[in-house]
Amino acid sequence: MIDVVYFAWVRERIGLPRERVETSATSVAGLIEELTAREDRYAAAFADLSALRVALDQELGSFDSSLAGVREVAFFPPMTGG
Amino acid sequence: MIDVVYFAWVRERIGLPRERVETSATSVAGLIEELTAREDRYAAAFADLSALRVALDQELGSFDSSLAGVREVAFFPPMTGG
Amino acid sequence: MTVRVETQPFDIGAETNAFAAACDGAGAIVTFTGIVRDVSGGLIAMEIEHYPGMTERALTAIRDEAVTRWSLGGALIIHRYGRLAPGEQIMMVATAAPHRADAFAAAEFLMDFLKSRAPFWKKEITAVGATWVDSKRSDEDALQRWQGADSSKG
Amino acid sequence: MTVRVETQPFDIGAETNAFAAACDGAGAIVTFTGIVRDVSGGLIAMEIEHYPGMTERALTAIRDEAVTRWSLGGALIIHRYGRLAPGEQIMMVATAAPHRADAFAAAEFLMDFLKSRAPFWKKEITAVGATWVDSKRSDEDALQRWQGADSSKG
Repeated sequence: MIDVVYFAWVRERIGLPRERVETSATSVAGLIEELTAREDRYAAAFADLSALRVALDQELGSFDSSLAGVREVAFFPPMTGG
Repeated sequence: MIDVVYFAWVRERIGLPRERVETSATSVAGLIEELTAREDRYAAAFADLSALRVALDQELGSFDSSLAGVREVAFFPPMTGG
Repeated sequence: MTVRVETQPFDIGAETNAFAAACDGAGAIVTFTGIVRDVSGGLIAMEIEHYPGMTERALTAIRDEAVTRWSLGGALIIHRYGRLAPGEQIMMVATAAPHRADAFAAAEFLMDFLKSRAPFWKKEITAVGATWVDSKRSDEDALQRWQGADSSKG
Repeated sequence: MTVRVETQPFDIGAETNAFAAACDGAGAIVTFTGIVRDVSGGLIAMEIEHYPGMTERALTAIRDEAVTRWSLGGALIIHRYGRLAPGEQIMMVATAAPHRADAFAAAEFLMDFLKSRAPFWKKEITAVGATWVDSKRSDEDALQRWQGADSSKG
Protein backbone atom coordinates (compact mmCIF):
# COMPACT_ATOMS: atom_id res chain seq x y z
CA MET A 1 0.00 0.00 0.00
CA ILE A 2 1.22 3.42 -0.95
CA ASP A 3 -0.22 6.92 -0.51
CA VAL A 4 -0.67 8.72 -3.81
CA VAL A 5 -1.31 12.48 -3.73
CA TYR A 6 -2.26 14.85 -6.52
CA PHE A 7 -1.99 18.61 -6.86
CA ALA A 8 -3.29 21.40 -9.11
CA TRP A 9 -4.87 20.23 -12.40
CA VAL A 10 -3.72 16.65 -11.79
CA ARG A 11 -5.87 16.62 -8.66
CA GLU A 12 -8.76 18.21 -10.55
CA ARG A 13 -8.52 15.79 -13.47
CA ILE A 14 -8.36 12.72 -11.24
CA GLY A 15 -11.00 14.16 -8.94
CA LEU A 16 -9.39 13.52 -5.59
CA PRO A 17 -6.44 14.90 -3.62
CA ARG A 18 -5.16 11.64 -2.12
CA GLU A 19 -5.79 7.91 -2.15
CA ARG A 20 -4.22 4.73 -0.84
CA VAL A 21 -3.21 2.44 -3.68
CA GLU A 22 -2.56 -1.30 -3.58
CA THR A 23 0.21 -1.74 -6.11
CA SER A 24 2.75 -4.28 -7.25
CA ALA A 25 4.68 -1.67 -9.25
CA THR A 26 8.34 -1.28 -8.38
CA SER A 27 8.90 2.08 -10.10
CA VAL A 28 7.01 5.32 -10.58
CA ALA A 29 6.56 4.45 -14.26
CA GLY A 30 5.01 1.12 -13.27
CA LEU A 31 2.62 2.86 -10.88
CA ILE A 32 1.57 5.29 -13.62
CA GLU A 33 0.88 2.36 -15.96
CA GLU A 34 -1.34 0.71 -13.35
CA LEU A 35 -3.24 3.92 -12.65
CA THR A 36 -3.64 4.76 -16.34
CA ALA A 37 -5.19 1.31 -16.94
CA ARG A 38 -7.78 1.92 -14.24
CA GLU A 39 -10.01 4.66 -15.61
CA ASP A 40 -10.13 7.40 -18.23
CA ARG A 41 -9.62 10.18 -15.70
CA TYR A 42 -6.23 8.69 -14.78
CA ALA A 43 -5.36 8.21 -18.44
CA ALA A 44 -6.23 11.87 -19.01
CA ALA A 45 -4.10 13.04 -16.09
CA PHE A 46 -1.08 10.98 -17.15
CA ALA A 47 -1.45 11.47 -20.92
CA ASP A 48 1.53 13.84 -21.20
CA LEU A 49 4.28 12.91 -18.79
CA SER A 50 6.43 15.85 -19.92
CA ALA A 51 3.84 18.08 -18.21
CA LEU A 52 4.15 16.17 -14.92
CA ARG A 53 6.52 16.10 -12.00
CA VAL A 54 6.79 13.48 -9.28
CA ALA A 55 7.90 13.56 -5.65
CA LEU A 56 8.74 10.51 -3.53
CA ASP A 57 8.27 11.00 0.19
CA GLN A 58 8.27 14.75 -0.46
CA GLU A 59 11.53 14.84 -2.45
CA LEU A 60 11.54 15.45 -6.21
CA GLY A 61 12.14 12.24 -8.15
CA SER A 62 11.82 10.93 -11.68
CA PHE A 63 9.60 8.44 -13.46
CA ASP A 64 12.46 5.91 -13.25
CA SER A 65 12.63 6.18 -9.46
CA SER A 66 12.15 3.00 -7.48
CA LEU A 67 9.21 2.68 -5.11
CA ALA A 68 11.15 0.52 -2.67
CA GLY A 69 10.49 1.82 0.84
CA VAL A 70 8.46 4.77 -0.46
CA ARG A 71 5.32 5.63 1.51
CA GLU A 72 4.03 8.63 -0.44
CA VAL A 73 4.14 9.45 -4.15
CA ALA A 74 2.94 12.84 -5.41
CA PHE A 75 2.05 13.85 -8.95
CA PHE A 76 1.72 17.48 -10.01
CA PRO A 77 2.45 19.93 -12.84
CA PRO A 78 5.65 22.01 -12.90
CA MET A 79 5.70 24.26 -9.87
CA THR A 80 4.83 27.95 -10.09
CA GLY A 81 5.85 29.44 -6.75
CA GLY A 82 7.32 32.81 -5.95
CA MET B 1 36.92 84.20 -11.45
CA ILE B 2 35.93 80.64 -10.78
CA ASP B 3 34.58 78.87 -7.69
CA VAL B 4 36.78 75.98 -6.65
CA VAL B 5 35.37 73.48 -4.14
CA TYR B 6 37.07 70.62 -2.33
CA PHE B 7 35.74 67.52 -0.63
CA ALA B 8 36.93 64.79 1.75
CA TRP B 9 40.71 64.61 2.21
CA VAL B 10 41.30 67.13 -0.58
CA ARG B 11 39.34 69.65 1.49
CA GLU B 12 41.26 68.66 4.64
CA ARG B 13 44.64 68.85 2.94
CA ILE B 14 43.99 72.25 1.39
CA GLY B 15 42.31 73.44 4.55
CA LEU B 16 39.19 75.00 3.11
CA PRO B 17 35.98 73.81 1.47
CA ARG B 18 35.61 76.49 -1.18
CA GLU B 19 37.38 79.54 -2.58
CA ARG B 20 37.08 81.96 -5.46
CA VAL B 21 40.11 81.79 -7.72
CA GLU B 22 41.35 84.38 -10.20
CA THR B 23 42.76 82.24 -13.00
CA SER B 24 43.93 82.52 -16.57
CA ALA B 25 43.91 78.73 -17.01
CA THR B 26 41.80 77.40 -19.87
CA SER B 27 41.71 73.76 -18.73
CA VAL B 28 41.40 71.86 -15.47
CA ALA B 29 45.02 70.77 -15.84
CA GLY B 30 46.05 74.44 -16.17
CA LEU B 31 44.12 75.35 -13.03
CA ILE B 32 45.78 72.52 -11.10
CA GLU B 33 49.19 73.79 -12.23
CA GLU B 34 48.40 77.27 -10.99
CA LEU B 35 47.11 76.02 -7.63
CA THR B 36 50.05 73.63 -7.16
CA ALA B 37 52.48 76.51 -7.69
CA ARG B 38 50.78 78.54 -4.95
CA GLU B 39 51.55 76.68 -1.73
CA ASP B 40 52.70 73.33 -0.41
CA ARG B 41 49.23 72.34 0.77
CA TYR B 42 47.95 72.56 -2.79
CA ALA B 43 50.97 70.66 -4.08
CA ALA B 44 50.23 67.97 -1.48
CA ALA B 45 46.57 67.75 -2.47
CA PHE B 46 47.34 67.52 -6.19
CA ALA B 47 50.46 65.33 -5.91
CA ASP B 48 48.74 62.20 -7.24
CA LEU B 49 46.16 63.03 -9.87
CA SER B 50 45.21 59.37 -10.26
CA ALA B 51 43.67 59.63 -6.78
CA LEU B 52 41.57 62.66 -7.77
CA ARG B 53 38.32 63.27 -9.59
CA VAL B 54 37.01 66.53 -10.96
CA ALA B 55 33.54 67.91 -11.58
CA LEU B 56 32.70 70.96 -13.70
CA ASP B 57 29.49 72.72 -12.76
CA GLN B 58 28.49 69.58 -10.88
CA GLU B 59 29.08 67.14 -13.74
CA LEU B 60 32.02 64.71 -13.73
CA GLY B 61 34.78 65.85 -16.08
CA SER B 62 38.43 65.13 -16.77
CA PHE B 63 41.70 66.98 -16.30
CA ASP B 64 41.63 67.80 -20.02
CA SER B 65 38.25 69.51 -19.72
CA SER B 66 38.02 73.13 -20.81
CA LEU B 67 37.12 75.79 -18.28
CA ALA B 68 35.27 77.90 -20.87
CA GLY B 69 31.97 79.00 -19.35
CA VAL B 70 32.54 76.98 -16.21
CA ARG B 71 31.54 78.64 -12.94
CA GLU B 72 32.40 75.89 -10.42
CA VAL B 73 35.19 73.31 -10.39
CA ALA B 74 35.25 70.60 -7.71
CA PHE B 75 38.13 68.35 -6.70
CA PHE B 76 37.64 65.21 -4.64
CA PRO B 77 38.80 61.62 -4.21
CA PRO B 78 36.94 58.72 -5.87
CA MET B 79 33.42 58.59 -4.50
CA THR B 80 32.38 56.09 -1.86
CA GLY B 81 28.61 56.30 -1.68
CA GLY B 82 26.07 53.57 -1.11
CA MET C 1 17.00 32.00 9.27
CA THR C 2 13.23 31.72 9.10
CA VAL C 3 10.93 29.91 6.70
CA ARG C 4 7.18 30.53 6.96
CA VAL C 5 4.29 29.13 4.91
CA GLU C 6 1.02 30.77 5.87
CA THR C 7 -2.32 32.06 4.63
CA GLN C 8 -2.62 35.46 6.29
CA PRO C 9 -1.29 38.68 4.75
CA PHE C 10 2.03 39.93 6.09
CA ASP C 11 3.35 43.47 6.47
CA ILE C 12 6.35 43.87 4.15
CA GLY C 13 7.67 46.82 6.12
CA ALA C 14 7.31 45.20 9.53
CA GLU C 15 8.91 41.99 8.26
CA THR C 16 11.78 43.97 6.75
CA ASN C 17 12.38 45.88 9.97
CA ALA C 18 12.25 42.72 12.09
CA PHE C 19 14.65 40.99 9.72
CA ALA C 20 17.08 43.92 9.74
CA ALA C 21 16.96 44.10 13.54
CA ALA C 22 17.74 40.38 13.79
CA CYS C 23 20.69 40.65 11.38
CA ASP C 24 23.01 42.56 13.62
CA GLY C 25 26.29 43.38 11.89
CA ALA C 26 25.08 43.00 8.31
CA GLY C 27 26.16 45.71 5.89
CA ALA C 28 23.68 44.88 3.13
CA ILE C 29 20.06 43.77 3.19
CA VAL C 30 18.11 42.82 0.08
CA THR C 31 14.39 42.08 0.04
CA PHE C 32 12.18 40.81 -2.73
CA THR C 33 8.40 40.93 -2.58
CA GLY C 34 6.07 39.29 -5.08
CA ILE C 35 2.65 40.84 -5.53
CA VAL C 36 -0.50 39.50 -7.22
CA ARG C 37 -0.70 41.29 -10.56
CA ASP C 38 -3.84 41.72 -12.58
CA VAL C 39 -2.15 41.37 -15.96
CA SER C 40 -5.20 41.05 -18.18
CA GLY C 41 -7.49 43.32 -16.20
CA GLY C 42 -10.10 40.78 -15.12
CA LEU C 43 -8.43 39.00 -12.24
CA ILE C 44 -10.72 38.35 -9.27
CA ALA C 45 -8.33 36.30 -7.17
CA MET C 46 -5.26 34.12 -7.25
CA GLU C 47 -5.52 30.77 -5.51
CA ILE C 48 -2.28 29.22 -4.37
CA GLU C 49 -2.14 25.51 -3.59
CA HIS C 50 0.86 23.90 -1.96
CA TYR C 51 2.07 20.53 -0.72
CA PRO C 52 2.12 20.73 3.09
CA GLY C 53 5.20 19.08 4.47
CA MET C 54 7.14 19.07 1.23
CA THR C 55 6.85 22.86 0.99
CA GLU C 56 8.56 23.50 4.31
CA ARG C 57 11.15 20.88 3.46
CA ALA C 58 11.87 22.39 0.04
CA LEU C 59 12.05 25.97 1.33
CA THR C 60 14.37 24.97 4.15
CA ALA C 61 16.64 23.12 1.72
CA ILE C 62 16.75 26.13 -0.63
CA ARG C 63 17.47 28.46 2.28
CA ASP C 64 20.22 26.16 3.61
CA GLU C 65 21.80 25.97 0.15
CA ALA C 66 21.88 29.78 -0.07
CA VAL C 67 23.49 30.02 3.37
CA THR C 68 26.13 27.50 2.27
CA ARG C 69 26.94 29.29 -0.98
CA TRP C 70 27.20 32.80 0.42
CA SER C 71 28.23 34.14 3.79
CA LEU C 72 24.83 35.33 4.92
CA GLY C 73 24.02 37.03 8.19
CA GLY C 74 20.40 36.02 7.70
CA ALA C 75 17.88 34.64 5.22
CA LEU C 76 14.10 34.81 5.35
CA ILE C 77 11.44 33.17 3.18
CA ILE C 78 7.71 33.84 3.63
CA HIS C 79 5.23 32.31 1.18
CA ARG C 80 1.46 32.52 1.38
CA TYR C 81 -1.11 30.08 0.07
CA GLY C 82 -4.89 30.15 -0.24
CA ARG C 83 -6.97 32.86 -1.91
CA LEU C 84 -5.27 36.22 -2.59
CA ALA C 85 -6.70 39.40 -4.10
CA PRO C 86 -4.89 41.48 -6.75
CA GLY C 87 -2.35 43.76 -5.06
CA GLU C 88 -1.79 41.43 -2.11
CA GLN C 89 1.72 40.16 -1.37
CA ILE C 90 2.32 36.54 -2.40
CA MET C 91 5.71 36.05 -0.84
CA MET C 92 8.93 37.69 0.20
CA VAL C 93 12.55 36.78 0.68
CA ALA C 94 15.18 38.76 2.53
CA THR C 95 18.94 38.26 2.72
CA ALA C 96 21.62 39.92 4.82
CA ALA C 97 25.34 39.82 4.10
CA PRO C 98 28.48 41.83 4.78
CA HIS C 99 28.59 42.95 1.12
CA ARG C 100 25.94 43.80 -1.43
CA ALA C 101 27.01 41.31 -4.13
CA ASP C 102 26.34 38.37 -1.80
CA ALA C 103 23.02 39.75 -0.57
CA PHE C 104 21.80 40.31 -4.16
CA ALA C 105 23.04 36.96 -5.47
CA ALA C 106 21.52 35.03 -2.57
CA ALA C 107 18.14 36.77 -2.97
CA GLU C 108 18.05 36.01 -6.70
CA PHE C 109 19.07 32.41 -6.01
CA LEU C 110 16.25 32.02 -3.48
CA MET C 111 13.75 33.44 -5.97
CA ASP C 112 14.90 31.27 -8.87
CA PHE C 113 14.58 28.12 -6.78
CA LEU C 114 11.28 29.17 -5.23
CA LYS C 115 9.79 29.73 -8.68
CA SER C 116 10.49 26.24 -10.02
CA ARG C 117 11.44 23.97 -7.13
CA ALA C 118 9.06 24.79 -4.29
CA PRO C 119 5.71 22.93 -4.53
CA PHE C 120 3.33 25.82 -5.08
CA TRP C 121 0.77 26.09 -7.87
CA LYS C 122 -1.08 29.25 -8.84
CA LYS C 123 -4.56 29.44 -10.30
CA GLU C 124 -6.02 32.67 -11.66
CA ILE C 125 -9.72 33.20 -11.08
CA THR C 126 -11.47 35.56 -13.49
CA ALA C 127 -15.10 36.24 -14.32
CA VAL C 128 -14.85 33.81 -17.25
CA GLY C 129 -13.22 30.96 -15.37
CA ALA C 130 -10.15 29.64 -13.63
CA THR C 131 -6.78 28.86 -15.19
CA TRP C 132 -3.72 27.19 -13.72
CA VAL C 133 -0.69 29.41 -14.31
CA ASP C 134 1.79 27.74 -16.65
CA SER C 135 5.36 27.37 -15.55
CA LYS C 136 7.67 29.61 -17.53
CA ARG C 137 10.56 28.36 -19.59
CA SER C 138 12.45 31.49 -18.51
CA ASP C 139 12.09 30.45 -14.86
CA GLU C 140 13.52 27.01 -15.58
CA ASP C 141 16.35 28.64 -17.55
CA ALA C 142 17.08 30.98 -14.65
CA LEU C 143 18.09 27.97 -12.57
CA GLN C 144 20.88 27.08 -14.99
CA ARG C 145 23.09 29.96 -13.90
CA TRP C 146 23.42 28.40 -10.44
CA GLN C 147 24.45 24.97 -11.75
CA GLY C 148 28.02 23.75 -11.50
CA ALA C 149 28.97 26.53 -9.15
CA ASP C 150 28.14 24.87 -5.85
CA SER C 151 31.38 25.86 -4.26
CA SER C 152 31.57 29.36 -5.69
CA LYS C 153 31.24 32.33 -3.42
CA GLY C 154 29.24 35.02 -5.21
CA MET D 1 10.26 58.10 -8.60
CA THR D 2 11.75 59.78 -5.56
CA VAL D 3 15.30 60.84 -4.71
CA ARG D 4 16.05 62.03 -1.18
CA VAL D 5 19.30 63.21 0.40
CA GLU D 6 18.91 63.81 4.11
CA THR D 7 20.54 63.55 7.52
CA GLN D 8 17.82 62.00 9.69
CA PRO D 9 17.37 58.22 10.10
CA PHE D 10 14.63 56.62 8.01
CA ASP D 11 12.43 53.62 8.76
CA ILE D 12 13.25 50.90 6.22
CA GLY D 13 9.93 49.16 6.78
CA ALA D 14 7.82 52.31 6.54
CA GLU D 15 9.68 53.39 3.39
CA THR D 16 9.22 49.94 1.84
CA ASN D 17 5.50 49.94 2.58
CA ALA D 18 5.02 53.47 1.25
CA PHE D 19 6.96 52.56 -1.90
CA ALA D 20 4.95 49.37 -2.45
CA ALA D 21 1.68 51.27 -1.94
CA ALA D 22 2.73 53.87 -4.51
CA CYS D 23 3.70 51.21 -7.07
CA ASP D 24 0.24 49.98 -7.88
CA GLY D 25 0.31 47.14 -10.37
CA ALA D 26 3.92 46.06 -9.85
CA GLY D 27 4.52 42.33 -9.55
CA ALA D 28 8.01 42.52 -8.11
CA ILE D 29 9.60 44.86 -5.59
CA VAL D 30 13.28 44.77 -4.66
CA THR D 31 14.83 46.83 -1.89
CA PHE D 32 18.44 47.24 -0.88
CA THR D 33 19.50 48.78 2.41
CA GLY D 34 23.05 49.67 3.33
CA ILE D 35 23.95 49.67 7.03
CA VAL D 36 26.97 51.08 8.88
CA ARG D 37 29.14 48.07 9.73
CA ASP D 38 31.72 47.99 12.47
CA VAL D 39 34.18 45.81 10.58
CA SER D 40 37.19 46.11 12.84
CA GLY D 41 35.34 46.40 16.13
CA GLY D 42 36.33 49.92 17.11
CA LEU D 43 34.05 52.08 15.00
CA ILE D 44 32.55 55.02 16.84
CA ALA D 45 30.81 56.69 13.90
CA MET D 46 30.77 57.04 10.16
CA GLU D 47 30.76 60.55 8.77
CA ILE D 48 29.34 60.99 5.29
CA GLU D 49 30.16 64.12 3.33
CA HIS D 50 28.45 64.97 0.07
CA TYR D 51 28.38 67.64 -2.62
CA PRO D 52 25.05 69.45 -2.26
CA GLY D 53 23.52 70.14 -5.63
CA MET D 54 25.66 67.67 -7.54
CA THR D 55 24.40 64.82 -5.35
CA GLU D 56 20.74 65.37 -6.22
CA ARG D 57 21.67 65.86 -9.84
CA ALA D 58 23.73 62.63 -9.94
CA LEU D 59 21.11 60.56 -8.13
CA THR D 60 18.36 61.83 -10.40
CA ALA D 61 20.44 61.03 -13.49
CA ILE D 62 21.17 57.50 -12.21
CA ARG D 63 17.50 56.94 -11.38
CA ASP D 64 16.42 58.25 -14.82
CA GLU D 65 18.91 55.97 -16.53
CA ALA D 66 17.50 52.95 -14.66
CA VAL D 67 13.95 53.90 -15.62
CA THR D 68 15.05 54.15 -19.26
CA ARG D 69 16.80 50.78 -19.28
CA TRP D 70 14.10 48.76 -17.58
CA SER D 71 10.35 49.09 -17.49
CA LEU D 72 10.02 50.17 -13.88
CA GLY D 73 6.81 50.92 -12.06
CA GLY D 74 8.82 52.90 -9.53
CA ALA D 75 12.32 53.69 -8.29
CA LEU D 76 13.38 55.16 -4.97
CA ILE D 77 16.77 56.36 -3.73
CA ILE D 78 17.34 57.61 -0.18
CA HIS D 79 20.87 58.49 0.94
CA ARG D 80 21.86 59.97 4.28
CA TYR D 81 24.81 62.18 5.11
CA GLY D 82 26.30 63.49 8.35
CA ARG D 83 27.31 61.46 11.39
CA LEU D 84 25.94 57.89 11.62
CA ALA D 85 26.40 55.30 14.37
CA PRO D 86 27.20 51.62 13.67
CA GLY D 87 24.01 49.75 12.83
CA GLU D 88 22.26 52.81 11.36
CA GLN D 89 20.99 52.72 7.81
CA ILE D 90 23.14 54.64 5.33
CA MET D 91 20.88 54.45 2.32
CA MET D 92 18.29 52.43 0.51
CA VAL D 93 17.07 51.89 -3.02
CA ALA D 94 13.83 50.29 -4.10
CA THR D 95 12.64 49.23 -7.53
CA ALA D 96 9.28 47.97 -8.77
CA ALA D 97 8.70 46.16 -12.06
CA PRO D 98 6.28 43.71 -13.63
CA HIS D 99 8.89 40.92 -13.43
CA ARG D 100 11.59 40.05 -10.95
CA ALA D 101 14.55 40.09 -13.36
CA ASP D 102 14.00 43.78 -14.13
CA ALA D 103 13.48 44.73 -10.49
CA PHE D 104 16.70 42.95 -9.44
CA ALA D 105 18.78 44.28 -12.35
CA ALA D 106 17.61 47.86 -11.81
CA ALA D 107 18.34 47.72 -8.07
CA GLU D 108 21.86 46.40 -8.69
CA PHE D 109 22.39 49.04 -11.36
CA LEU D 110 21.33 51.81 -8.96
CA MET D 111 23.69 50.45 -6.30
CA ASP D 112 26.67 50.10 -8.64
CA PHE D 113 26.28 53.69 -9.82
CA LEU D 114 25.63 55.05 -6.34
CA LYS D 115 28.83 53.45 -5.06
CA SER D 116 31.17 55.08 -7.57
CA ARG D 117 29.32 57.90 -9.32
CA ALA D 118 27.36 59.73 -6.63
CA PRO D 119 29.42 62.38 -4.79
CA PHE D 120 29.49 60.89 -1.29
CA TRP D 121 32.59 60.26 0.80
CA LYS D 122 32.74 58.16 3.94
CA LYS D 123 35.04 58.66 6.88
CA GLU D 124 35.37 56.14 9.69
CA ILE D 125 35.87 57.54 13.17
CA THR D 126 37.53 55.23 15.69
CA ALA D 127 39.16 55.77 19.08
CA VAL D 128 42.55 55.96 17.38
CA GLY D 129 41.60 58.41 14.67
CA ALA D 130 39.65 59.07 11.49
CA THR D 131 40.18 57.47 8.09
CA TRP D 132 38.60 58.23 4.73
CA VAL D 133 37.21 55.03 3.27
CA ASP D 134 39.07 54.05 0.10
CA SER D 135 37.10 53.44 -3.04
CA LYS D 136 37.11 49.79 -4.03
CA ARG D 137 38.42 48.50 -7.29
CA SER D 138 35.59 45.95 -7.21
CA ASP D 139 33.04 48.77 -7.14
CA GLU D 140 34.59 50.38 -10.19
CA ASP D 141 34.68 46.98 -11.91
CA ALA D 142 31.01 46.43 -11.10
CA LEU D 143 30.13 49.38 -13.35
CA GLN D 144 31.63 47.65 -16.36
CA ARG D 145 28.81 45.17 -16.67
CA TRP D 146 26.39 48.00 -17.52
CA GLN D 147 28.57 49.45 -20.27
CA GLY D 148 27.67 49.04 -23.90
CA ALA D 149 24.22 47.80 -23.08
CA ASP D 150 22.39 51.10 -22.92
CA SER D 151 19.55 49.90 -25.06
CA SER D 152 19.27 46.42 -23.56
CA LYS D 153 16.21 45.50 -21.59
CA GLY D 154 17.29 43.39 -18.63
